[in-house]
Amino acid sequence: MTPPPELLAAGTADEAVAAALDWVRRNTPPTWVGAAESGGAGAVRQVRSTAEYRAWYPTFAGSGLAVPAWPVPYGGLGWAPAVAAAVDRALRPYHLPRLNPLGLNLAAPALFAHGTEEQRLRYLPPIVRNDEVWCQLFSEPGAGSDLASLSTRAERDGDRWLITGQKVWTTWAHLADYAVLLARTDPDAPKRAGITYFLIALDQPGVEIRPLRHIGGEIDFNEVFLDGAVVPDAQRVGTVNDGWRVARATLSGERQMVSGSGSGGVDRIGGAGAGRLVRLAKERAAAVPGTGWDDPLVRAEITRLWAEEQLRSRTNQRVRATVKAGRAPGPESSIGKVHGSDLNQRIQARAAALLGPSRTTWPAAADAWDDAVEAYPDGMPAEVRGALRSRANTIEGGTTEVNKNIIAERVLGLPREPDPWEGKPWREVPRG
Amino acid sequence: MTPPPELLAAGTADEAVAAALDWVRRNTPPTWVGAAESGGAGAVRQVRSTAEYRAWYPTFAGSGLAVPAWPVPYGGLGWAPAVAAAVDRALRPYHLPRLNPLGLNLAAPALFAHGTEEQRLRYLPPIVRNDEVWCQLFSEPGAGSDLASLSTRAERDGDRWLITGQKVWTTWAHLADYAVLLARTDPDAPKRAGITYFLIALDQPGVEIRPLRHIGGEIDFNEVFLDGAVVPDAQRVGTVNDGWRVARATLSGERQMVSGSGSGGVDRIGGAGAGRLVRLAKERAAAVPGTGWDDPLVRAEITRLWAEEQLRSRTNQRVRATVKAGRAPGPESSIGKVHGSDLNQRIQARAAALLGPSRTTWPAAADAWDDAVEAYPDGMPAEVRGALRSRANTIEGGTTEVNKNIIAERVLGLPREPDPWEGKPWREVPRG
Amino acid sequence: MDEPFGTDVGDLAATVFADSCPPARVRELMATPAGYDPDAWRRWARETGLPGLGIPAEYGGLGLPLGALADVFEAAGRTLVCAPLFSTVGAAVPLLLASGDAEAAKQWLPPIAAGTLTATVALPDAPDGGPAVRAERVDGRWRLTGRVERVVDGATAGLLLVVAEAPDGPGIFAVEDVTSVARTPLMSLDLTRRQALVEFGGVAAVRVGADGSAIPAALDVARVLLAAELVGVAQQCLDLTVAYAKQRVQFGRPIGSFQAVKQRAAEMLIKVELARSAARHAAEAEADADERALVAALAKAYCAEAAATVAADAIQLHGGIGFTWEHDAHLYYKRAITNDEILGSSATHWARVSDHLDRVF
Amino acid sequence: MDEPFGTDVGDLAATVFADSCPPARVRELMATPAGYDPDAWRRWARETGLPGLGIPAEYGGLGLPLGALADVFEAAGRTLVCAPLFSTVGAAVPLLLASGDAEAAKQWLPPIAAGTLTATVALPDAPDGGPAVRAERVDGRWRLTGRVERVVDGATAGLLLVVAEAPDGPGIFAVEDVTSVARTPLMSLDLTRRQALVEFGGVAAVRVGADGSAIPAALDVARVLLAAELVGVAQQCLDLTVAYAKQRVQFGRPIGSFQAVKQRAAEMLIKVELARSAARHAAEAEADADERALVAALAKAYCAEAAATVAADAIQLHGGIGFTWEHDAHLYYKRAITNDEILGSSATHWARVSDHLDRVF
Repeated sequence: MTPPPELLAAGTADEAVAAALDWVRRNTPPTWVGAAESGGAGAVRQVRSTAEYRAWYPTFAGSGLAVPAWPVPYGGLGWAPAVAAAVDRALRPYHLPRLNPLGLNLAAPALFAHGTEEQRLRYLPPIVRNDEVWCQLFSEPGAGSDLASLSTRAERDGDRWLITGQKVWTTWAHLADYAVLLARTDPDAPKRAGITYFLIALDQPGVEIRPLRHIGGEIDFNEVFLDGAVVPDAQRVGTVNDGWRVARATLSGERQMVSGSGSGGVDRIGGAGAGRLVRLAKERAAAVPGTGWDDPLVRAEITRLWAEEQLRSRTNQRVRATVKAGRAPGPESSIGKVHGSDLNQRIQARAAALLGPSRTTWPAAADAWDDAVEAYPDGMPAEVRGALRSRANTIEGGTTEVNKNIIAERVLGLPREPDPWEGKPWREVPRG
Repeated sequence: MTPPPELLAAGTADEAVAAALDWVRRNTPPTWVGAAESGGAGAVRQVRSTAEYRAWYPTFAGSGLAVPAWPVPYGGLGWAPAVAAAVDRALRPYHLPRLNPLGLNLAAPALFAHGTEEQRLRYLPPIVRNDEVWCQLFSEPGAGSDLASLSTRAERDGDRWLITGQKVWTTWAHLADYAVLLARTDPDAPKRAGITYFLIALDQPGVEIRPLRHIGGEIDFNEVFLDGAVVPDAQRVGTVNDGWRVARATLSGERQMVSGSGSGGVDRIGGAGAGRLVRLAKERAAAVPGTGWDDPLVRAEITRLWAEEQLRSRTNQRVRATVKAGRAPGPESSIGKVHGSDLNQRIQARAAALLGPSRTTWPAAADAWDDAVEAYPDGMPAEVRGALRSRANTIEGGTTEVNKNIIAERVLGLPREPDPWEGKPWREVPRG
Repeated sequence: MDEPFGTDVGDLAATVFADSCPPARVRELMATPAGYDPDAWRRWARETGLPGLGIPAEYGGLGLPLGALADVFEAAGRTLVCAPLFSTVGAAVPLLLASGDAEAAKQWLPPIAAGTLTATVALPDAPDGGPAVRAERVDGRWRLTGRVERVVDGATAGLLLVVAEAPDGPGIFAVEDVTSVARTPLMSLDLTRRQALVEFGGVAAVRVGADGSAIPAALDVARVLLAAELVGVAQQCLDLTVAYAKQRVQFGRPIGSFQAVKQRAAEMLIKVELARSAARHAAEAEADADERALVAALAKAYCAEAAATVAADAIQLHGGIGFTWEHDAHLYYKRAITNDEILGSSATHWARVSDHLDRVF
Repeated sequence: MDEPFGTDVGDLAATVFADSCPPARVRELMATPAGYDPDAWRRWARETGLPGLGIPAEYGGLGLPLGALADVFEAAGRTLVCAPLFSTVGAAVPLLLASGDAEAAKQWLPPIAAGTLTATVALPDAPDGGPAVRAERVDGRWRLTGRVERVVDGATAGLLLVVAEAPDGPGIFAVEDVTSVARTPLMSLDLTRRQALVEFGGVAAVRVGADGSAIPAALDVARVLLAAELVGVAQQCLDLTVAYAKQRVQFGRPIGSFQAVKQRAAEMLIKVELARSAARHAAEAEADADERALVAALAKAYCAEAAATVAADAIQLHGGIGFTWEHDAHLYYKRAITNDEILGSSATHWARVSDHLDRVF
């Protein structure tokens, strides 16, 4: 996978932008280029299916433009961050989103921080190309908010490890080839001191993936049962029992989401933005007078939601501006997850409520009733789907309750609670 | 103080009601009787000043009708509770409220539960007659939510005790003759096990009472400084170091307020009810169109406040009905303080907001500015006064935060927090 | 009837529902076309008199007052019992009784009490444009034309009471030949409370009662029972949450020992108890018509909002498990949302309360 | 001017205010008739250029942009500095500049920048009935008649800029001879921000600017600065609370270690930061007139509500001590409430945001 020489040759930001634009215009299907240059990202989405984009993606990734700031041997172009950022902005109208987010944002940071050179050369290029898709095996039924109390065991067997336990809330596990895995290697150490970090191949007999239906009737998550699953010791990242420290690196992606300065994806899982609320409310007012935008209470509620969404976005801008100016972001960077998740729930609930009684029924998707119940989400109004999905926003990636405690302690400096189990062996601490 | 024989002679509820009505008609000034019998309690308030009522009160108390269920030697009539309740209802139109609430609701229960017969005969009758007014010396600057951590010391000196320390939030201390007092008698015992309960006379050199101005500029409370104040051992209630148990009896009054099944007085400290809001909003709409009852947002907010006030009152009715039916009240009896205090704050804040900009200024009460500032609350709109006073509702008598924890533990049965100081000597536990 | 409901009807209902419609059975019935077990309904009729709770003794029922019915509905809300309880007992019977139509009562109340007939009320969404169902006299018979978008148990009820616009104003019309009506089962957000689209293509109907004057008060009775059901929903959400918080351990402690959980649980309790006060008062208050309408509106509005909030809190405090299809929390959340939309949303009923205040102050 | 404000004006202002107007000094000034220290004001003018921050250099000021002024107001909100800062720098100067009246600017801006003249804007409460102040030409001079119920620093300002109704519509009128005006000091909820009743009995005035078209935008600038001040109020309430929660011990632990306190403190932080985003954006956004009006309205509405809530939380989390006159918490609470009522309440400004959405979506 050698990147095109004209990209590698670019030195300044201007040269890089020119070379990247040139590359994209030459290597992207003309209809996409046309759409991008006339109507931007929105127009691209209109002419391009997800499947088409996936099929073309390896060409993009092979150019190094997916991770231009990474070193060339790992799949990047070795550009300085400022150069990469300039190119990113220039390519925005072409709408070339990165695939394999958990590979890029979880596995890669761990490998950069604690992996061996062999591991990086082996795993990073296929991550970039989306040839090997990744997921995360961290949470367990008994270890949610208290992730470090996890129980999945890894037992050494010569130059390999045998993994036994149960993981849950595994996004995209059924589509993934590999996972980053935390497992307990020393039950007699305090909980954070007996965990090791592994890379595990999912296509093997000891791994069973069961889809988990959520309250909207859809499958976003999986349970993963590990029963003697095999991990070669070469797939261990960092030293034995040092996995919690390694995980901090992979969790940076999640922390970014918590900080609100990341992609902001979590803010929008489940539904559209507040601007949509105004349009929906106007439609509703036209259909059933007095119950939409023409109801002053509805109007006031939507106005505040829209305002809060503006302030959410302004706050993220402040964080970005601070980081760009080379300063450490302040307390404003800590509130994104807690505020964004709550706000999104309120926006989505308001959207569904604007449907009135029709949020409570929809046409059955099949004639046979048991088939219809299986297909519960088919035909469900999008606003209802969004409202149901958004109930998880305040749970996934750290509950609002836990995150508020973290904000109070780490940002405001309030004292920690006394923990009678501090420093005690994991084995002795009640769990589950 | 011998009660009238015709009251003592009454056996059944009907006889008692007849005798009480007869006594009231004969012993109450005719203008009051006339007002009561034509217009009820409201009319009585119109024709009678507080000072007139205070002056007449000993006549009422002397009849035994103030505490008809208490034994005769303590100032009552020895009536069965059901008889007393029937008389209470029958006398309601005459509006004969009891004076000396802290004497009746705090000191008296402690004396009934843990006092000696000598103490009861000495202190209860003057409490009933309002001859000796009482207050409470419990809270301290360093012991608020955590009352049992109190630091005021009582040291034995022969057959008396010398008291040193500081109390605060003492309602009516500047008007009181006596106080119930909690003081530490064994600093080496766990915090609840080293406290003793005393009755202290306030008119003595070791007691200094300083008024405490609250955020409304008014004085509702005092600080009380105790510097070698003297309490004869005969004024100790219960055994030495058993004061926490005694206090539970005196706190029943406060617990009643917490339960919402009591007088409900705390719900209404600072301002009028939600019905007043509607009238105020209508006045505002007439004065400044678009900002009062004619604003749908204002109307909706007031409607909900009014509804919650109804539900507050219905919930208290449920508690009373259950108690009347001889059953233990359920969880509904626990929410009164937390809900009522929050609701009252919202009602009072809404009332003040209805004044618009005129909630922020009022005519100065004096020409000289320093005099005017001293007289800050004079001329303040009643709604502003109520809104400021109500900020304390969620603090006084137990903060909302602490009361919610108590509800969760005692009513819902959630587990207590681990307390590393459980059972440790008071002296060793950090405070302040 | 072996074991009729007595004074503790609420407790008895709770036992019956818990025994014969536990959560596992609710899950089974959710997947059946009817959405409930007709055999169980008839058995309850024989053994407990459930369908006839509110029907006077002269028509074979128990003639219990609204307060007792409310207790039964609270119990039904706690278990989400799958049955035509609301449609038949909560809506159709009160409407039949309120109509003052003795003939209709004689004809339909006995089979309802016996569990052999279920019924429902088809009420068009107001104010969704013009009248959704028109009633016209053709050749001396009433004929109904139009559609009702959502009718609770509309696909299974044996008797449809339709609120339709007659030439002289709104009226109650009964359709006995339900096969003459196009009934399309709908997928429902709340799978434990089934609804159907019902279309009338000039079908024959009989008029019930002289006019429609009884409709508003009868619908308010149904609203009070929905409110009582919502109290059960909220109470069950609280109880599930408290039980989970006692047992779920994180950071070496039951999560219920953390103040963040305690504070929220206490707030849930406050809402549950205020909701109960609202529903009980509406069911038991002796009051004039104006006051009854007020307390019904207040109860429906407050209970729907409280139940939805408390159910959302239950999902939250259960963490991830509360977000799964397998856990029951979402069923309660969806019932709360659904009840809010039946017989007028909270917004509508708050406006009624507001109008009352406008008049009295 | 020894030490002019530079790039870190906010930090410099914080230092100046903390040094020369600490809480003890605020308490002293609260009890003086003027409500501020005129000597300090003139000293600040000499040493830091504070009064002329927003005045162009040609008139003797520093010509700083609105963003920098907002930082100074945030610092002023944190200390509740007693000074004619809002009346003069926040309201009168922007109105003079916006009027486009070069003569007026030349006449009054230099003494304002030098600290020798303070000014304020007298704006009748709208829509409180008819125009509260009328401007009429009598014998070739403008004369003002009417009253303004509340004017910030109205009893002490040396120049009154009055928004009055002239025959051709609203206009700006300056009254230099303040002794010709009846000014009655009012007791103010917020003793750190003094207000006065101002009555005009046909007093002489000069017209500023050709017409009143500049008024709305100038008032929005003043609103943005009030919003920035409210951010300072909220931030200080949070900081006081956090400091107290670290130090206050109950049950053997700092109360800040209890989750009930932590959860609330985190919620306070969220409001503070969103408020700051609102105020900063409104002060810094490069936008067209429509957008500037929108962000000003949003900032004023959000910041006033956030500050009032956070200040009430501060009282609550301080427990009893926070309810005393001696503690500063109430001063911040009262400032938040007072600012909400100056230049239009939150309700008014939310309605403006709502109207904007109505137009653009």
